[in-house]
Amino acid sequence: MLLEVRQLTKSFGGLLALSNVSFTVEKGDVVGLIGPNGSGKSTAFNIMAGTFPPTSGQVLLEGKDITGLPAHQVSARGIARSFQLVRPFLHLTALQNVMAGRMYGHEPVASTHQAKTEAMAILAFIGLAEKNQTKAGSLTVMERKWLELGRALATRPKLLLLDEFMAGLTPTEVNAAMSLIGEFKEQGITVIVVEHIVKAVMNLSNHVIVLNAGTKIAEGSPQEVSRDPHVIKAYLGERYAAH
Amino acid sequence: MLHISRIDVAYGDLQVLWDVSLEVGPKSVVAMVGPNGAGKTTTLRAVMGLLRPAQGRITFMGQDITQTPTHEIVNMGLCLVPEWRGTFSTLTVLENLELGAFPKAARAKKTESMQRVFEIFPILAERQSQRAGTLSGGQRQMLAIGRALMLQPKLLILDEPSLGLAPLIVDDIFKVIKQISTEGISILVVEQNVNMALEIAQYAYVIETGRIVQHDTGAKLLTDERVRSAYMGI
Amino acid sequence: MKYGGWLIAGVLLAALLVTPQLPFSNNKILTILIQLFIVAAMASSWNILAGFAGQVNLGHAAFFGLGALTTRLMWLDGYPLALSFVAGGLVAALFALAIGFPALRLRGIYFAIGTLALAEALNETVSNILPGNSALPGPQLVSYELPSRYYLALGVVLVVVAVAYWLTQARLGLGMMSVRENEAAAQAIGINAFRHKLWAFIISAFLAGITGSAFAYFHVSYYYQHTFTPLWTFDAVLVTFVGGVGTVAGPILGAIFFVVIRDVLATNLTNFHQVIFGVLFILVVLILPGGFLELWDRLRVRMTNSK
Amino acid sequence: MFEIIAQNIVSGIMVGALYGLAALGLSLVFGVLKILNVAHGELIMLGGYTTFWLFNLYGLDPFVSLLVVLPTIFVVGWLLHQGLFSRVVQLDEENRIKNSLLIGFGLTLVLQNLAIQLWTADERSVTPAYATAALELGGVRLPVIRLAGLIIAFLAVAGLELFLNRSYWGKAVRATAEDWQTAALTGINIKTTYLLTFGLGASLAGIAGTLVTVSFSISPFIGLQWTLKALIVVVLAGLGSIGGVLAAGILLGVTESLSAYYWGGEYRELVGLIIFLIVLSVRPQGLFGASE
Repeated sequence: MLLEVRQLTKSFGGLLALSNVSFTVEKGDVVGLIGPNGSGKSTAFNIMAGTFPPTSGQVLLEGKDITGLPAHQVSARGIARSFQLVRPFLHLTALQNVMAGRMYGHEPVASTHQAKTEAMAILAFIGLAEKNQTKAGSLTVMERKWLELGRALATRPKLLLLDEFMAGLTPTEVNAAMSLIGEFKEQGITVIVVEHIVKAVMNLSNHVIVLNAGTKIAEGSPQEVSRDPHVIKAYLGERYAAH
Repeated sequence: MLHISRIDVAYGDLQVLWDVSLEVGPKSVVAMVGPNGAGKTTTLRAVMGLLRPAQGRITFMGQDITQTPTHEIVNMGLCLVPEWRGTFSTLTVLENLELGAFPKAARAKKTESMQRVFEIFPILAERQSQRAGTLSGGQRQMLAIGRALMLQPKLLILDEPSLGLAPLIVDDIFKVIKQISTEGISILVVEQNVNMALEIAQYAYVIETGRIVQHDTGAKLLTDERVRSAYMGI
Repeated sequence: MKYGGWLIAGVLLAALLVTPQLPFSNNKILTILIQLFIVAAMASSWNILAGFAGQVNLGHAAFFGLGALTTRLMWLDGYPLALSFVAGGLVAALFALAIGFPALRLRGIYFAIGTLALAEALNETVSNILPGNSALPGPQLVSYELPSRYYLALGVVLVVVAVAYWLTQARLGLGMMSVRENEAAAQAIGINAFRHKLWAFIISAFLAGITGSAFAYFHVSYYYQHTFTPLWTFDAVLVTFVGGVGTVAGPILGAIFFVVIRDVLATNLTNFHQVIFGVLFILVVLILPGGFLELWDRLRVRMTNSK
Repeated sequence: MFEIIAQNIVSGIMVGALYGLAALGLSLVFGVLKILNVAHGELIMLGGYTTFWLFNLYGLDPFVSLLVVLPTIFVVGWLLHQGLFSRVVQLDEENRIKNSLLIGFGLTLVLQNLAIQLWTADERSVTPAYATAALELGGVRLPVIRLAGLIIAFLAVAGLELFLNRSYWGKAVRATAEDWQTAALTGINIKTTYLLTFGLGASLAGIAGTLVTVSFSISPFIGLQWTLKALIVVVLAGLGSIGGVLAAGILLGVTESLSAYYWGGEYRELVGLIIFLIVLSVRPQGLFGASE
């Protein structure tokens, strides 16, 4: 078991965003975390990434308690994330972006030279090798997404959290993203995706967790979840149930 | 009525729209659909003069508005309810509506417009003296639409009216949109909720990564294989 | 940096090293150069916090003043110059460490205003407690000569530039720049944003402190308060933005522009030189928001495109 | 003993009201335009000189001179915005603040040195016949001029609040402050709103300048210290909080006055600052600012 989330609860000024949510993630899993807007998936995501602590509950990574650790320590323990609205370092080159990930994060290297070599390899993997000297601010939206992914990979994560990574992509680009995420499995990286596009999540994940109004309403294989009457009612709506 | 012809838009070095054209005729409901980040909001910002296209032309009622300041576009009767709702949370509901009638022409008909808004949204009449920031999401959306109606617009643009609202409220909002359209106001609605948008639209455009990739009547797109699998499939 | 750049830097350094020995060199030239070094070092040290780590500190004069005050008092009290000099930097750095904890919790504009107010309170307090001026006593006055001041100021500017250059190559500098670009994203890849900002603050303060020390060693007589006046901050800010913020060469270029223009204007238009300088400055901000280096980049792009 | 403390508190209130007034315009401009005008103190200086010259050349009573100062400095503000600051308001927030700061620095240099050239570097003040008149209240002296200053400060705040809450343009200003894009989409001419706001902010600085001239003295160099006081007050009150500005100013004035009494005048600035830092670290949004 790589990650265990125990009874997470989070309230913002009296408003309960997440209530008693528990789940586990096995090594090598691709887990889909879905739910309608405001269902608490972003809150759960941010707690796992260390953006803010939960009101109560625990997050354990490989059995060790990481609840409430600040984001940079969470990263050092081996959890990397992407942002829903991409946040590359705009005034730094693509190479510097990835090098920053390689020199910090989990298992960082101290040598600038080594970081540069490894960062180039990662840039090649995400198809940006030729743009290594381009400032991130001059890249297209798509390229920025890949760069942010590359920067996250450079931190050598055990667990990668992808926040609506597919949002804004055309169906073709979604396919490209899915095959890339497929490759992570071979590299031993476990992935949790928070997504709006249900179809992509169902194809990609081997395990799906559905949140609604801050609570977990279903969990299981994509097939199980998509047949679950609670899910159909809360998330997909009655009218889709027949399809 | 509204003609967007072949506009390109960039944020600094970053081009986000290519060759986008779109048309809204009088007394019609038109939808623009597409995934998050495809350029829907950017198109609307360009229409409203909040962004200047690098190429192309936008006309409204036959007049070129490509370089016109936002408030003048609004005064011409072209009004946008933005995806960020567009209410002033530190002002009361009444103040929000009053400000909605800021342009001189609208100010003259203020009382009459406000009565109409209260008829459509009785809840706003009840909450008049409350600060907009204390309203629920759905009420704020109603206030934003109400505020726009205070201007007595000829064309109303709605950016993601269903975003973040409970399904029941979404139904209400779409009913109101239909009602407004029957009163002779043209509507351009931008939605991620593709199904609902296509159901009320006579004509619709599909935008992906900054380009219009498909356009047809709402009914046809609703049954289109590609649209169904990309946006409605499970 | 390309070989051409190193070559130019090397030649320039050699020229600066021999300047005091050249036959045509006189006190005026040395004085202007010392002023240039001090302005360049101040700007470059400010740039480390603002340009690299993204925190606009409007109280930089406080560190300059603390360095100058410490060095001056110790030196005149009979401590060796070297010790007084290092102490100047350390006191400034310690002050940064102490105020860094509350001040760096403030973000953006709040940090700018907070540091401005902090420095101003120090300025007022110094002027209240030490209202007089500090003149060199007899023995030091008799042995006063410019070349040693010149070499100390040159040494300081070299140290500051070397540190800035090192940061552009080092992990610490990359971390700082990541924090400047986006704090949340930097945290997400394991960078402790607060610690990086604090380091930038301490380094920047230490370097401003030793610049103040060089000033204290250079001047025969000045009011204690003078080194704490906000003009030191403003000059550093102006110079850095004019040259190009966040770069190694920018503050140096800006300092040359600043000192030359100020000197030329001051000799030719004595009365209105500050007015014209202000206007020039505003024009640079409006026309060249990225400073000279951006202009250079733009020109270079245009030249390569026209080839 | 009690009377001395009471006297100190009363003096602190009167000086603090002036701090508040000095900060009012800065807070308005920052709240609406999101730019920081560090040349605000220079506008105070210009207001002060207007009063000074009207008094010296035409014998115009300083308080009557407000009728001239107000429109004059409004026009100065209008021009400064039109010529300089309007060029930065379209930038994103970070660059807007940075560039407005830099322009403000340049402007400070220009205005300060112009004033030196035009009016010499001497300290000036205005002393009308009633300059030393004072009321006595239970052993506490209330100088007429400072009392009038206090009243004017309150009137200015009340007038501004009235304008912002009752008039159409006032509401437009509030709407623009909250979200300029939505304001534009409501049909409000943002450019006019900005110009109006900047002009108003400048006029308020002008009023403060008149009061500084009669209560203290002016010279071309006073700008920065008043900008700083105003900044401290604005941050204490919470950026953009109009209502809290006067209260924060008075708080600062009273604190300074009392600390000068207890620890000696040398440390009054330091005590004010320590309070400032404590408030900021406990409530970064300021005393009266809304939490995020």
